[in-house]
Amino acid sequence: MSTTIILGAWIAVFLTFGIFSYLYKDNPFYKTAEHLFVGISAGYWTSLFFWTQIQPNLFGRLWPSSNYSSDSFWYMIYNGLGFFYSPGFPNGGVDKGHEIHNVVLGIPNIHYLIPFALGIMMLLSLIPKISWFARWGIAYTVGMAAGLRAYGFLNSNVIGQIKGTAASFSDPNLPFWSLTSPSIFNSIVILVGTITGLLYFYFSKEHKGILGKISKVGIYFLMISFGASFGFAVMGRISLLIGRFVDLIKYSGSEYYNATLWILVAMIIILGYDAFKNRGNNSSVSKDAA
Amino acid sequence: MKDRQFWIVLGSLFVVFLIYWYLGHPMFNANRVVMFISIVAISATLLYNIRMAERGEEFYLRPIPGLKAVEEAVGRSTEMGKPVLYVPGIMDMDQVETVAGVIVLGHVAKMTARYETSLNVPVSRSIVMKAAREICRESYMIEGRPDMFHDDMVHYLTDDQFAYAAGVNGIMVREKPAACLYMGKFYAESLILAETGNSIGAIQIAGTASQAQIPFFVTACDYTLIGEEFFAASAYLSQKPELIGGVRGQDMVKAGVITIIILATLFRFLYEKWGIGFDVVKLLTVQ
Amino acid sequence: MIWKRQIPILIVAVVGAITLFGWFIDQPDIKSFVDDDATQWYDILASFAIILGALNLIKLQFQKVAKKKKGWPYSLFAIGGFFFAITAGFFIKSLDNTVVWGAHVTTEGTLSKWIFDYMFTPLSATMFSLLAFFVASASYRAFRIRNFEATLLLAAGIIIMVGRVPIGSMISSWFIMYISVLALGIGVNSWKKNKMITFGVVGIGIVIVTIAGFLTGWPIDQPGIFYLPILQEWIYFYPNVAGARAIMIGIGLGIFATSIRYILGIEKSYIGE
Amino acid sequence: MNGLTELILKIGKVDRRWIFIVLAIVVFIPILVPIGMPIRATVTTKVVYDTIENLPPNSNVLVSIEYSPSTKPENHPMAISILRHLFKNDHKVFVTCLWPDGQFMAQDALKQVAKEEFGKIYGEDYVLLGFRPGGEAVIKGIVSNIRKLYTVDVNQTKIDEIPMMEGIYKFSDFAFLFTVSAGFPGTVEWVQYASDPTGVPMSSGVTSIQVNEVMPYVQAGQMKGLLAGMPGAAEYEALIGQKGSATSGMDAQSIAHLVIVLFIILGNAAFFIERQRSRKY
Repeated sequence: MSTTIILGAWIAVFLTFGIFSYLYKDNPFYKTAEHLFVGISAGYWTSLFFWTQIQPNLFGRLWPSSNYSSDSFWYMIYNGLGFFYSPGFPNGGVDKGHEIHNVVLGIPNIHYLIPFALGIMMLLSLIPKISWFARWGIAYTVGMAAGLRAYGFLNSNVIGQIKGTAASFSDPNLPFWSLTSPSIFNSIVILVGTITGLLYFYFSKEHKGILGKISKVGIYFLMISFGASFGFAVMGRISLLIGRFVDLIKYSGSEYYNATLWILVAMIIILGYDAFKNRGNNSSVSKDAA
Repeated sequence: MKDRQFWIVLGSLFVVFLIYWYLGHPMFNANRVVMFISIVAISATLLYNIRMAERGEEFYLRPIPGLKAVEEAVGRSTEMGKPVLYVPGIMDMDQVETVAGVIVLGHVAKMTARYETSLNVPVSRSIVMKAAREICRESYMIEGRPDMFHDDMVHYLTDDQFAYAAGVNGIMVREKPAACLYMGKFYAESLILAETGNSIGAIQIAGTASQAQIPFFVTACDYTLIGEEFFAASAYLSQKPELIGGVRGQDMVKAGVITIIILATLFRFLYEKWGIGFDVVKLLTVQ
Repeated sequence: MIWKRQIPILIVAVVGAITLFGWFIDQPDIKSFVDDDATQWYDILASFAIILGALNLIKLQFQKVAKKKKGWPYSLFAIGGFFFAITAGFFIKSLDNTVVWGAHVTTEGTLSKWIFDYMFTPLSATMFSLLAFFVASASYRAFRIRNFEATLLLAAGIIIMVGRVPIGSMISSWFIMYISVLALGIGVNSWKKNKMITFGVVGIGIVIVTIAGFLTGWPIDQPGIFYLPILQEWIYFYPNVAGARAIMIGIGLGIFATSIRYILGIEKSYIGE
Repeated sequence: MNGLTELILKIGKVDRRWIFIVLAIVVFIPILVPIGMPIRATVTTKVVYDTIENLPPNSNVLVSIEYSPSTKPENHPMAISILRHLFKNDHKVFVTCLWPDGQFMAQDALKQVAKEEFGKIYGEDYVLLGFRPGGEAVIKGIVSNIRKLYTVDVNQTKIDEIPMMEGIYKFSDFAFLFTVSAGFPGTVEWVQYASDPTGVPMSSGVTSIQVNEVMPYVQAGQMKGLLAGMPGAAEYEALIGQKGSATSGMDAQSIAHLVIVLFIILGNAAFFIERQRSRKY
């Protein structure tokens, strides 16, 4: 078991207990772990998104190695960038196997200058005075997302569901009553539940008389659906806790020098001493603030 | 024929499409025509209602029970001389739910101005703070109590989900508000807030469209605006034509969806049983 | 004004319309532009947006340290963590240096993978598992049967929670029948408020269940409606789907309407109006 | 009777950290001392098993990984069981990821199943194309032309140098899609932008919290069955006859659920008693 893995195990256990200590109260261990989390995830996203999209699919198209010619102006810029950061801009161009389209003024895939420019503007928007620079890039993503989602949600979440609700009642060997396999009773339950549920969200008419009764039935179906998602949510949370305990047990093994035991005891002692030291003041506030 | 201009444009678009269709509809993916027609039909319904609302046409929107509960809650906190806590969710203004949460905040601010109750609005995004301050100042102005409004009524805590929940919990335990209102987009921290609010005995009213959090709010809060009720409430309060027209348009489309479900079941039965009519399932399968 | 407002709205309208009607266009090179290039631009801009978000977050931490705001020493951890992850991502690939740049972000044995395994994973996994504790304490202190709807919700939730796990299949359906007779008794009691009727209902109920049990030899999973695993499967496959479908259609129409309002320039919340 | 009501009320006022400790113990002990309760497969899990079992021999299957370490206990056993089933039936497995850290999860699963357990050859039996940002736009790119999106795989080798990528140009060249998902982008987006528009059959393994959002697709036939949360993963492990971490977690899951249900009942008992008392005074 190499030292980096053992060191890693000890850090993992410390961070796990650091976050769990929040259950006791908001304390320095928790604040340290939480801020480390914020910092590491920010740095980790930045490097991952650069190496999986911007470098291969943007620079890979603008400066492909197949078009490399050291005297062209465009590749001079590239070599300049390479001087600043050679791993990202290896000399001889980026070789990611992109096809080359519309080369203009020696610039391959020139239309990819547009996302490149919008992207740079987004980064520049960090400067408060020109924070509106980000709006063009965000507008592109909002526009495209609207076009994708308008079709996707209408097709799968509306028309697809209409098709699913309009069940077939003509199939002769469909039993009238059966719990876990398709049956006429179950198709009626789906039909009635969907229609009454939709009518609950009808706002143009007062929910009185027949519409009132129908929407009452509708809210019952909605409540059963919320109950199911409540049950599933609790189930999911418990599974995640089980996963954490399994990891902690693994790291309590002797090959990790019983990391879990030592760190747990150390934290309890420190927090216990701290609670003992200032047990007089504001203990009531901290108790419930967790 | 209320909106002549609308019907003329729609009619001419329809004619142009018919001509294009009979010319062999080049470059058009024919087996998605059902989707094309439904997109155009629904967009036309929405646009028609928005235009009617802009013209000042009176639309009836049924009273939203949750809003009455909000008034009672603010009234109760006035009697008890305790503040009202308002949490506009943890996301930014690009989320439609946060925008709705800020609109409802404007309505609550009018009430706290009228009843002279103190209002506390902790936020987790800087843009939300600006928008929330703007709308509160305006509400206090309209109620003729600009003197009661002070900037740190709306204050920024942190961007991080759990640190924000811990901060709001601290406010609840210290100030013991009589009413806690949660209106906006929420994730897992909804449970932490609702549970602490419950433990200090406050009236709790929530409004969100985040499907996974609605069950927790329904069980832990006294009243919950569920999904579209939350959007309808904000449209109703904002009196903005495009929002009220939008709610009205969606109602019409919902009525259409229900009719289509019933007709589709009928046609499917007729087609599969006696071969009358056409195969509705194939029509509704768009690839 | 034009740059800050009109041009973003124009971009949303043009890009939105092209993408929306791109679903219907069959002409090869327009289709290839809409489906491939426009999509690639979206992916590139999404990457820039995430990087902008990360840098914004760190800018806040820097300001907190610069202005010595409350709790600023912890921001040093955030900044330290950020630069540690950046060095692993851009400068120091790994100790044995055999990995190609680009693959180093995920290959075994690199510094990035070490940070992922021993810092990022424990932090994000533990943050999520905290919720199990809050669900437990909330289930005692907050989940109340306030009205009939909340009762339906909690009943469905409990049936699913117990029915879906192995222990549920060990609870006999007869045990559940007895409990439902008692529950019926409580319901009748709070409705009729008459002790005699309640005892009558509960007594008859127990007698019927016991006789039926003797006749059929107490099979653990018959009748199905009272056997938890079967009952929970029926609940989450039929009434639950009906309710979820009503919500899904409602939200689907809502998102369609908002997207159309974006494309038509009626909705401008994304530029903070 | 009075002593009991006092006890219930007292529990209500107890500091919530006692409840945290009770839950920790109740989850910790069954992990150390497994009880091994029988696991019974539900219909939705069986449909997934039958769909994969009836796939024509060595068809091209796309497996997409969209989860992160924060939901690994629920999703990872699904990915491992599905990969075991696919490799047992000698299918060609192509793996993509829509979540950045999904790439690590895919790497761990493939190393354990493809390399160590089945000794499959990278580039001929399985390939890891890796992560691309962009959410639903990535799915649209895969549907129209996968080679414009993935010009290199995760080890930066060019696509046309990988033998099994022969004849793979777009989504409809795959016979089946299985996605392991924990949120956005995930199963919903794969149904909306890939399976519905092309008709390629798909199935999915989701975290428990997402089950409700996805069930209408299963009932409407837009998806072929579903693995729902850790119980779904444990059932699939039982179906392929290879126990894993999901099965071992089920005992702790069962007892924890009973304790939570007990808390809900006790909490409401205290609520009724208090309401009775407040009405009297």
